[in-house]
Amino acid sequence: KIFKDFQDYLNADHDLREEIRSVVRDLEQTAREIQTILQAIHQPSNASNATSLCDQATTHFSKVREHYSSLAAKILEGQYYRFNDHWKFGTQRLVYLSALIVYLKEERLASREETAETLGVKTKREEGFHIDLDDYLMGILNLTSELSRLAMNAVTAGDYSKPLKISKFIGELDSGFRLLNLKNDHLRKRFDGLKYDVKRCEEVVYDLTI
Amino acid sequence: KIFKDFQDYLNADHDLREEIRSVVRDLEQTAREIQTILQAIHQPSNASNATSLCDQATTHFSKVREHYSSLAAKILEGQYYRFNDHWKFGTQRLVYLSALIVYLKEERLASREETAETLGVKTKREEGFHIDLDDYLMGILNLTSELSRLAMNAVTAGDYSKPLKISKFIGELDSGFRLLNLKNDHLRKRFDGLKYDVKRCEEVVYDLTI
Amino acid sequence: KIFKDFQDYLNADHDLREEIRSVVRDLEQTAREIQTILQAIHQPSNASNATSLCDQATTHFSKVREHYSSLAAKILEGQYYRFNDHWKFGTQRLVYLSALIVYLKEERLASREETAETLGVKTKREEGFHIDLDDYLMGILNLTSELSRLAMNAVTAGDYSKPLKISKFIGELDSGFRLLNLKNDHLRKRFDGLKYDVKRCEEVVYDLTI
Amino acid sequence: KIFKDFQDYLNADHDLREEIRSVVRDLEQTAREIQTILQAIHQPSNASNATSLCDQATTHFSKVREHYSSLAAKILEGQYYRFNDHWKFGTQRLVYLSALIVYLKEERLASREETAETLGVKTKREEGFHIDLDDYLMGILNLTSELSRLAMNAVTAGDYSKPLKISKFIGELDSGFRLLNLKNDHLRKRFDGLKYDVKRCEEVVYDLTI
Amino acid sequence: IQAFRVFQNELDNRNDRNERIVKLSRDITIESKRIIFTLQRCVGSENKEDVLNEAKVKFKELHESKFFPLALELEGQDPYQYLKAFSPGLQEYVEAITFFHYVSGGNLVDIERVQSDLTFPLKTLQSSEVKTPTQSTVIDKEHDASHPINDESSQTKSQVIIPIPPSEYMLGVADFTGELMRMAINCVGARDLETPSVVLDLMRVINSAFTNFGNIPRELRQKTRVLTQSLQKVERACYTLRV
Amino acid sequence: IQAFRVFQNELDNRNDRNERIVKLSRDITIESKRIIFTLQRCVGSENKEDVLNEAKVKFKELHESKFFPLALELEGQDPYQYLKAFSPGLQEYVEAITFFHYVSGGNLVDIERVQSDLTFPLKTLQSSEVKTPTQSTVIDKEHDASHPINDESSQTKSQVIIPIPPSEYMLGVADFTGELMRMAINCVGARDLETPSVVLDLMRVINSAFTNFGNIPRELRQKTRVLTQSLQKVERACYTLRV
Repeated sequence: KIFKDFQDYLNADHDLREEIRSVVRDLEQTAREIQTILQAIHQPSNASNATSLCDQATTHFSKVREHYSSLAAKILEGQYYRFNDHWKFGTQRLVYLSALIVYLKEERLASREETAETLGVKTKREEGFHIDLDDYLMGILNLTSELSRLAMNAVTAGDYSKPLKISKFIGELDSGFRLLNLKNDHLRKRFDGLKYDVKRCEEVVYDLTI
Repeated sequence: KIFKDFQDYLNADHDLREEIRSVVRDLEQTAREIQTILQAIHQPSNASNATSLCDQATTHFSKVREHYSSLAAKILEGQYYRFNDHWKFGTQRLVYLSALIVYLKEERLASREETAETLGVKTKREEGFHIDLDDYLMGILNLTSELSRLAMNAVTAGDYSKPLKISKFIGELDSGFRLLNLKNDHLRKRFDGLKYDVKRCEEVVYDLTI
Repeated sequence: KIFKDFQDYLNADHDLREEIRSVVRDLEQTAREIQTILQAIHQPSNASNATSLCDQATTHFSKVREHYSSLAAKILEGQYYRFNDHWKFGTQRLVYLSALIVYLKEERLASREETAETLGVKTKREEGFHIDLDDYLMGILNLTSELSRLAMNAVTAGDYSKPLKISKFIGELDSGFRLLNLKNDHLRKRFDGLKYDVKRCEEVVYDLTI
Repeated sequence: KIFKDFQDYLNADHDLREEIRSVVRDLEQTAREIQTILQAIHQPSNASNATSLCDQATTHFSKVREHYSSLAAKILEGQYYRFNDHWKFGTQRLVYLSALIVYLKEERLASREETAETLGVKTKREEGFHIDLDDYLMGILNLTSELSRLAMNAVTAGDYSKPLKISKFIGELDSGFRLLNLKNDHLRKRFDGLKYDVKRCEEVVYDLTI
Repeated sequence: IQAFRVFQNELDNRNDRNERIVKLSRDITIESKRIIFTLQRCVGSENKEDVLNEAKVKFKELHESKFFPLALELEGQDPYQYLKAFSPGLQEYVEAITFFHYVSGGNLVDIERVQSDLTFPLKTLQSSEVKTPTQSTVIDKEHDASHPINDESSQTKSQVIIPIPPSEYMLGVADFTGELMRMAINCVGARDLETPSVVLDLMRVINSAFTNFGNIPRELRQKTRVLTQSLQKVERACYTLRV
Repeated sequence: IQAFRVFQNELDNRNDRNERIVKLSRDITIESKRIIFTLQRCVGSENKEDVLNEAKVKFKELHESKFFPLALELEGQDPYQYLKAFSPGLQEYVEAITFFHYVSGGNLVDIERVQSDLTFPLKTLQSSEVKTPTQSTVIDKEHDASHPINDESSQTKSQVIIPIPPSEYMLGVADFTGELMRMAINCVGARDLETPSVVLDLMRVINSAFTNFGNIPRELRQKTRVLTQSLQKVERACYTLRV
């Protein structure tokens, strides 16, 4: 019977979403733990041992990769965008965190390819469970506001060179984003916040110059 | 008769709520009195005698305990959440005030257990009239915004060490809250305000460094 | 001190409103009892003994007068409109009920004066606790929709003369209300409902003719 | 001074609107009185003397013409549409009333020209204070719903020929309005109500045929 | 920070339980709606008995497969903490069960009777196949004894219940009158001249009781308004039958 | 029907009076805003005395040309029936007059003082040129004597007043703190280092009183929130001056 089939479909869909939600919750929990570790970079006392914090955080990414792999196993080909609202937010946060580690260690922007690798997913849609480009960009924008905060706190901790580097880095990212033709969506809104981060860094640099 | 019984139920419910409302009004009045006393910590002239203000405020908590005990006497077991909208707000405020006193005196976070004791209620639901966890957390979030305000006013009053301690304390609380998996509710909204408090404190510390 | 005086004022206001609310609750309870009695007029079996229902209902009006007199005792001269939101609704309902009794017994509109007398209040503001004109008119509009319902139920009960009389009566009230220059307020909105009552009665009369 | 001039302009505008409002109020009062007279046509007892009711109503139109003439005197050329919200509603009602009289006496549609003459205003914008075409059409639409009501009440009064004539008349009006290309505005909405009037009349005619 | 790990655990437990209860409530709503639909069909049909028996079986399954697990979730909790989560299902169920009793017997069922259906002896069912994640933790825990409508159960440790707050019951009854209205209107279509006026009598009694309630909560006041409208629709139906 | 002609007359009278009062209230609001604007200018200027005198003259004119007619409109009425109509003007006036007293003298003016400004002896002004449509009907009518804040006027028949409900006064005071805030911020711009901290002290007193009020009506609670925000803005201003 038609309605019976449809009911089965609804039930299966519902069960699958429950499973996804459960994995995503673990994923977000791991993300929160990584973030808690990395938050310590703002503490003046930890200014010097950023590297050790990064290493500590990096170890948690094996769990992240496990979560993504069990998530990927649940999603049939061509159904990524049917469910991606569930993990969108968590992915953005993990992009931001892994990019933060890359910046802290090497003072450069993490590419989409290496970020995907750190997270244990593909870069491109055709290859399977991947990072959506929007989510990658959103994660990078979250990085900039974290760094502009770090610029200020670095001064408090007596480190006067970091703000200059950060200001330069954020300035470059700003130029990059300006090239994009963003529609009037979340990304656009979040990008408007970037201008504020740029300004904040410049003010810190200005204060240091005086 | 069915409807007669129900009318009796409605009347009893109404009368009980009136009684609860009356006790809660007294409770909130006492809370306001405590708050009025503690507001004086922002005054430059009182910067030094915070301890004496705390002692003064502490004496009012015996009244608080009386109010809670008469409230607890009215609530049957297993009906706390039937009525807790009435005292939710007052409890959040009292958590905040008692935690403020603890911070001012000992520069640490008041635990849920000792807060419950100060208010004269239980810590856990199974034990009887207790502090709902949400209300405890909400009260702590109110504390952080009060402290971030105090950090600023301390500078105005010429005290340059307090902001640094407060900034560290709020930073730690921020890490704690980041661990929680908050749903899209009041607590989540209020938690978003915490980021602002953190930033505000860091700016004060930054301004002091420059 | 300024603020102390104001707090006294607030407390007195609050206490007075509590007292008013309590009397109004009794008033509305009596109104509901009267209404319950009069609802029986729609029952086919009671079609004949409307008069006895009216007599029964009338006896409750002594309680109404008591409530109004204790309410009047609480309101200082010139403060009727400070509090009248509390009893507005109850008064409208009692106007409707007493006017319904007058119609059922004598098939005419109860005047404002006699309604005031039945309720035990004054007719005009200058004389003390009175019926606000808006409330009187609102009560009359409630009467028309009750009567248009009665017209229909009378037919069901086999009484074919009542609908004709009711239709004529409501038609006259409609003419009366059309004379009023109503602002865009509650009364205006309710008056728009009158047109519907008129139509409904006319349809019943029409159905009877066919 | 610029601002002084602007203030003068605002004040003059305000005063003029007050004057207009006052005249319009009198106009609407007269309209209400005419309507009260004509409402009597629905009463079975008056079915025969519609003509005498019309004559009675007609005498009030001299007052209407006076109001319009004093209104016209206040409106400078080219400012009709700046203020016409004030009298729009009253004019629609007076169009409806004068068209109702014409129908009752001669069973035909009152033309825009004769309606304008009855109201004492011009037909065309170029000639001065006139009837806006929208208001004329709106008035006619009000006429149709009044007539559909009359069709039903005529049956009640034992007049079986009137419903047939009215049904034919409304049918013709409906055809006429269908020719118009109405935008999605008030007129369009009101026109949707016309379909209902047509249906109602047809039902009455159907009941009579049986 | 350590304290926050405890908080996290507590919040997660609460949210999980809430989610499970919402899901059960949703299932109960759907199944109750189905039963109501079945019952509406039986009005004026010859095989009324069959339909009633079918409904009875469905109710039994609903009790065992949904309400019993729900009772276990609520066991040892403050039911009012999760009331918002299971209230929709409970109200729909009350609507269905009162309608069932009306169609089969003919009068309004009281809350005690409804409550007794939602009270489960633990010993018997425990050995059945019903399983829920929390079941094992529940046995021998004393039930919240002080719930006002269930005073007599205070000594027994061997049962779990879905406590029905009287307001929830009344809200369900209000919805039930909507079904009465639909039934009466259907009867008019079927040219059944008697049922509408019988239904009208019961609706008048209920409406009169509802409009007479004092100290009434807002939700119930809104439903009273709907009830009065339903009543007038049935009055109109009776009128139409007469004309 | 005859009764409805009486009703019509009553409704029209009430509406007309309400319209007239709304218009007076609007005029009072505009003029009060102007005075406040003038007073803000005088902060830190040399010709403070001139500005204060200018304000004084404007207040006097406002009393005579707007408040006196308003008092006549309210004479013999229940003032609360028209409170919504004149409340905006009255609150703005209280804001202006408290600000004026603060700027000239230095403290918060009490309600009795404000009330006395809005009490008009009839004999004196009656012969002046002020005219309103209802004036003739008013003379010798006894004023509503039982208004709580004006008990002592109960014997006199020779005055009319705008009764100030205490809540209206307090709402005006709340708005006044907004002006204090603006004043303090302006001082920072002008590098005036002292005024902000003086203002801050008064604002702390008022804020502390407001947050301590119990049984507070909603409108006032909202303004209290705004007041606390204003206070924090001034605190930030003081902080900025310090850093």
